[in-house]
Amino acid sequence: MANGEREVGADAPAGGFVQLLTPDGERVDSVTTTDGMTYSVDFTDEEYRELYRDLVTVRRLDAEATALQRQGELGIWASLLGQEAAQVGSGRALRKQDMAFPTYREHGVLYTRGIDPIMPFGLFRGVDQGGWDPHEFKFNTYTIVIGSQTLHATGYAMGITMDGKTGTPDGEAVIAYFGDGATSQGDVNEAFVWSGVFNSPIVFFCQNNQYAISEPLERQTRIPLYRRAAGYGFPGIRIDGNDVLASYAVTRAALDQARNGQGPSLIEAYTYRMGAHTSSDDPTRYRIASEVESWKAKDPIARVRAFLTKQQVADETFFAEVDDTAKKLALDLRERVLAMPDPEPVTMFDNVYPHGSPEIDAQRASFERYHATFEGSGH
Amino acid sequence: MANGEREVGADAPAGGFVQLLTPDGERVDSVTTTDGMTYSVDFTDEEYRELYRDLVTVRRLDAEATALQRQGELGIWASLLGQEAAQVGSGRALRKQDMAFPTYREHGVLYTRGIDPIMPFGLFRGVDQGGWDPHEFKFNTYTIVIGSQTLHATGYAMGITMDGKTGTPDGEAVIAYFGDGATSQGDVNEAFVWSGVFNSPIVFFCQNNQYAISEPLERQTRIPLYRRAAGYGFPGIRIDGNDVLASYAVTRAALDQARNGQGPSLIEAYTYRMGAHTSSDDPTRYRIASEVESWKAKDPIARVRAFLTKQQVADETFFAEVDDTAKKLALDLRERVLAMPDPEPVTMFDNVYPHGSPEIDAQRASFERYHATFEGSGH
Amino acid sequence: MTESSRGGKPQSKTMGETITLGKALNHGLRRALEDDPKVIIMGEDVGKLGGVFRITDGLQKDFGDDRVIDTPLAESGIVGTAVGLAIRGYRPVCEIQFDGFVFPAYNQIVAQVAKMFYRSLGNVRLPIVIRIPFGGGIGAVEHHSESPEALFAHVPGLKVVTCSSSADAYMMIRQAVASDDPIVFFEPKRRYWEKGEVDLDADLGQAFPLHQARVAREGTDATVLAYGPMVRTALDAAIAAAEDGRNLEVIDLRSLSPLDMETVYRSVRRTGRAVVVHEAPGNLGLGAELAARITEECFYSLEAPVLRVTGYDIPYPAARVEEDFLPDLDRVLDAVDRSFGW
Amino acid sequence: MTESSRGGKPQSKTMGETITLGKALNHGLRRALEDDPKVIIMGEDVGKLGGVFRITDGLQKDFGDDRVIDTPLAESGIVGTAVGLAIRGYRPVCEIQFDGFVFPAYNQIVAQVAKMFYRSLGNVRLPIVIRIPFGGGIGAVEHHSESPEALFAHVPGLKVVTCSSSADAYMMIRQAVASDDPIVFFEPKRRYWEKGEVDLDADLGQAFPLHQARVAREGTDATVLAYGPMVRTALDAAIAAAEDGRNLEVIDLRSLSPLDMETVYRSVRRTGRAVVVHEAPGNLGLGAELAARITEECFYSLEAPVLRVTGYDIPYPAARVEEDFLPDLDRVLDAVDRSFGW
Ligand SMILES: Cc1ncc(C[n+]2csc(CCOP(=O)(O)OP(=O)(O)O)c2C)c(N)n1
Ligand SMILES: Cc1ncc(C[n+]2csc(CCOP(=O)(O)OP(=O)(O)O)c2C)c(N)n1
Ligand SMILES: [Mg+2]
Ligand SMILES: [Mg+2]
Repeated sequence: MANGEREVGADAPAGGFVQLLTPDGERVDSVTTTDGMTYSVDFTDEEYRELYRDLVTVRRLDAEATALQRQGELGIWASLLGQEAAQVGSGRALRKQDMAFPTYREHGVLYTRGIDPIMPFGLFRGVDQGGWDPHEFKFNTYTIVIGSQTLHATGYAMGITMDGKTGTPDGEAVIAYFGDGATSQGDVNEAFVWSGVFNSPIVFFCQNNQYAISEPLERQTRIPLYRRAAGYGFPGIRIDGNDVLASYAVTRAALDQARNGQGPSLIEAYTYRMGAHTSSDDPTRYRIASEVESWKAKDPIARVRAFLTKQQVADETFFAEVDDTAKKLALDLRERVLAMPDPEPVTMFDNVYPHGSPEIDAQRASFERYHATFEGSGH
Repeated sequence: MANGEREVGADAPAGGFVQLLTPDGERVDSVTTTDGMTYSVDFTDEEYRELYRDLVTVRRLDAEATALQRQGELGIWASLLGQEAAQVGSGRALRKQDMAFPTYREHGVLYTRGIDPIMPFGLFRGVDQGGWDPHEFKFNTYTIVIGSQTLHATGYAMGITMDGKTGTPDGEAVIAYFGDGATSQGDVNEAFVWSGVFNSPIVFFCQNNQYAISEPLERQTRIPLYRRAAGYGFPGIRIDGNDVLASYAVTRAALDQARNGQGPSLIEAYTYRMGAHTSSDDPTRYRIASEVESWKAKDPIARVRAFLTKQQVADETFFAEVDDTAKKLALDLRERVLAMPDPEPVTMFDNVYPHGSPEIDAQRASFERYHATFEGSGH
Repeated sequence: MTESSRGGKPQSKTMGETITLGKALNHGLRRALEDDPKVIIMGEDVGKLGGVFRITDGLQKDFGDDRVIDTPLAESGIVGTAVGLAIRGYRPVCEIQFDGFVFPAYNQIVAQVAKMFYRSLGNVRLPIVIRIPFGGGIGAVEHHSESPEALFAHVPGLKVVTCSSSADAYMMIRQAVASDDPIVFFEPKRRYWEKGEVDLDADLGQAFPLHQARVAREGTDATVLAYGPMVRTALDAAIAAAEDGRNLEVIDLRSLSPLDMETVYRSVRRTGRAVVVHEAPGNLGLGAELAARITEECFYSLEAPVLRVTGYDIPYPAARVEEDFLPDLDRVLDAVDRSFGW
Repeated sequence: MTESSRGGKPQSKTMGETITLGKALNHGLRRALEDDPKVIIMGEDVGKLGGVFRITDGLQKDFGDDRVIDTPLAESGIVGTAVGLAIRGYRPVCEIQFDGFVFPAYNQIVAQVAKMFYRSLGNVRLPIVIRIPFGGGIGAVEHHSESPEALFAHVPGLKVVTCSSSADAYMMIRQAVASDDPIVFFEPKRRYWEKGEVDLDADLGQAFPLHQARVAREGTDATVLAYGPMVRTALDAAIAAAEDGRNLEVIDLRSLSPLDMETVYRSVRRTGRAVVVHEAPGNLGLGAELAARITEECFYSLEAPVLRVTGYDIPYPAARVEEDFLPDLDRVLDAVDRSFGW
């Protein structure tokens, strides 16, 4: 899918993107692409307000995490700052029956799946590797090895087809999250091959935040990423990743196409990582302050607030209440994170194999015997 | 690069291909693609005759190999039958300074590089893993693990750029061979990423022979393979892979673009594997005889012969001489293959490390001691 | 079999049919497909072709191409999508065409298949079987004769098994498919054509435990430990040794991870001597681990160090010299001699 | 340093500077880039960022982005293109960002890097170094603390080394880059910040051989074998043991493939006891191979079996319990005690 003129929004990169809400908070009624897809949203006032609440909440929780990390309470944190619209928009576009496969940065999507936001903190605090039940919430574990989850998502989508759960409006679909850097991994490209060949009900959602740690986009591709899809025979489209409405509308449409049996598609959410790659990173080494500044003007939350204000959908009281509620959530989160107990060391022997193993049992036993010798000795 | 109407030759698949010589032996003067590239050849009569000789020779040698395998003289053979035009055309398009990275089937390209055709027989007979010096002939070892060599080729091409050997008409370029099945491997797609990002002087030459062992093309892609390139931002083009002129002209042009600094391109040579995948394979299990029949009508050699005859560039005497010379070469090859000595077992310890290893030395010594104990005992 | 039993309708099958190891796998996979609609087979050429070794012969025809899936040519994709299918509730059996072609999938196997259960605190099970024909002796070119089992057995979270007879092939593949553990299943490719008796009606519930070693031949003088293709070699060596008056016990390990060391210790404590045989290079091969554990556990029972008869620490060599690379009867006997001469 | 030497122009540097292990690697790479224009560095974030551990800090600035190359995010691509660059005549040094991320490159490493020299009958050399920061103890999340060295040491055609001090880091990385063998170079990441003396002017020709083990501390009562991050642990244990009157010899293996067994045997024949320490899971780890070889070679010298102190056979656990997973001084001493109690 070539992105045509109609898709060029304010501040669009060369080639354009789908934008339904400008950085100034102006609504674009609908966007029709050169290949005839029309995107728009039809939210009630209440729904607009809830989207705003989501955005503020996930940012606030993220800020709390960053603070906790600075205070030594987390080993590391991968902030979503700047990517709230891409995540909340696409996450809210998922229907209950849809399955998501995240990277390590999708705290915003996790939130929209109804998972207790404390869940990822086990991983980042170092007490476990991730605690929620992927089946219950239809949101798989975080995946750290770049690109791997796109193949898992594709396999899951193949399973949907095999289960006969496509071809109807209430069919199921899958969304696979990954970054701009991930597009270079063999696995991601194999996922494109597979889903094309099997016409699987999957949406590839690439958050192009312009960097893979220190490496700018030019190290991964010389043309816009959304165009990768054409080489595999399915549609690719670029959206303003800082526009929660575009993210919602285009993801919803792509998921619905998938569930209807029309196969895979690729969405490139053009956005920006406002913070460091993770708390271990020092972005001043590889990018200039003015670049960050220019993206501040495209903030994903400010534009929704401006829109709500202009449209008189919400007022200062509402905004204050949202901030306040988010803050309370964050403080509650903080307390609960601080209260997270360190795991009993012996639990490291749990969950190695579904059916267990005599070797692990023996090692667990010897571990316990060994530690018993220290009992009372101050160890 | 979208292939336009002008490229549609006789028997072209949907989407067309570049054809300069029809199956009936009619010359197409030149072909201009929708993006403005014009392809033609300007051969002397002598050059046409030599191309014909190449085609006949590599087919004859291949037939000898198949016979040798049937007689138990080779462990296995991967026949190029049907793919002579793709290989000879592209091989002859290489300039002396260009480097080639083959799979296990490029005996025709090997021949055009001036390598003694006996060379691959070491591998297939099981006496070594390939004997020529890749540096001397600018033709790397055969690669069996599907797709791996495309990254090697890309790295080599990066090295050409780093050496400053591009940007001039006498610069260097690389050609990487692979099959339709290989396009699904992560490595091949990573090679596309890399060469796009580094604008490397490389031509990806995909022989789409319609099958990866038993699997038809539809298991690897739902759109024509040449279109894969567009997703990475470089040109892709499909040629009639049974047309040695198209193969030559398009490869030559792509290599020259590469050496001039214009970066990578992908050529899909649309052809057919007339024989089994290898001598171990039984194609009757997965494809019907009529399909093979229909491809016989597109034979890459018959059309050249028809052309030479019609144009009175060659006569029966010439054809007979070519057959005769090829036959002699084949018989000479046969004799030399039969005379290939089995390696001394102890040589298996050679060439493990450039600097050797005390462990290997110790194992070699103990191997020799052990075998000495059998001396004279009939072992 | 008596005349009457041959004529009448067999009430209880005695030992069943004599079939090749490859055919036994084929039957086992067929049973697995029949027993559980969630079982699927995926890999390169597993459909119409039935796999290059015909292990899946006829299965796509009978179960459809939704259950026996010809995949694109990419091993990472095969295993990576199997992970997703398993999360979806399927039980994928992946075929890797040859040992040397498993490495593109290695990342998915060690970082995902092996770890998802742990990572998810037990929430996500991946009942995946990865079938790999392994080992040499078939006169093949590079990458077609390797023995990479140690590279999987070293990885926590994977279980690794291999079979050496038709009977085990039939039952073990069924057990592996029925297990919720991720299992790498190594098939001794050069024994695919060897025949043995199989009870095709055998009940999974009664089967010999998947992760237990089996005494393949009882003996008293030394213990030979082998698995997969080398079990036959070890048994042949035992027959030859018997002629010299040496009574070798042969243990077929069957499970390479976890190792059933109790069976091994019991034997070595009795014999006082152990020789491990495998095709893989010796350095860091299974023989190293077995030697280390046996020595630690049976230190005072050992009359000689555990000896290893293995492939050399070189790339798998050209076919014409592979017989010199592979452990054979003579090398096993030589090691037994050395053990006795210690 | 005397007042005068500090003031004057140093004629012959004594022991040189005291720098961290990470900085020593940085200096070593710098020297390698200076010494040979064919040396290049490639990997993720090695350029402006200087790598996530800053090992390549400043090198792109000084040598240009043709020699210090930020690559696309794909490890198979990094190693695969390095193969091609090596064929072209370059000497690539690949950085893998963390141990757990080497697996996408595993296929290129074991099937290509390890085998091209053999396959080509010695015609194609691949002087490639693959640098991998490895091991735990830094409080990281999954995949950032693994010790996969056995998975490379088992593969013929690769050489595998690791360093444990600033001095070795500086010389060994230079030696590795200068070698025509393909080398996997494991860097003990949790020791990156430990300081030691380095003679920056040391001559490569005079260096301690790359594949030789070093007696890190002489002793008489038992031999502790360690490498990489565990050498410090072993030395600490030796100090503690000395207080109890036990004199431990500590050997820093340095080369994991090939192993310098002569140095090991010499020590164990003297002490009669050996303990191997590594972070990797015990099953099929280096300890297994060392135990097997030592037992075979020093059978009658051993007072007790070779004991292993290793990571458990589980996926690397969550950071908050990693100290319980990793071998520490107490576990080493416990093993020494057990050896004496045998
Ligand atoms: C296979 C692999 N290689 C390297 C890494 C280290 N690493 C973690 S995140 C990252 C960059 C990812 O960039 P991108 O895909 O753009 O995602 P982003 O972090 O920007 O969201 C790298 C190289 C990894 N996790 N996995
Ligand atoms: C990584 C890997 N997987 C599997 C194989 C086994 N194999 C050898 S050739 C082949 C099919 C290759 O098909 P294609 O790329 O179309 O090339 P062709 O043989 O048709 O020329 C397969 C699956 C292999 N060599 N390498
Ligand atoms: Mg990014
Ligand atoms: Mg093919």
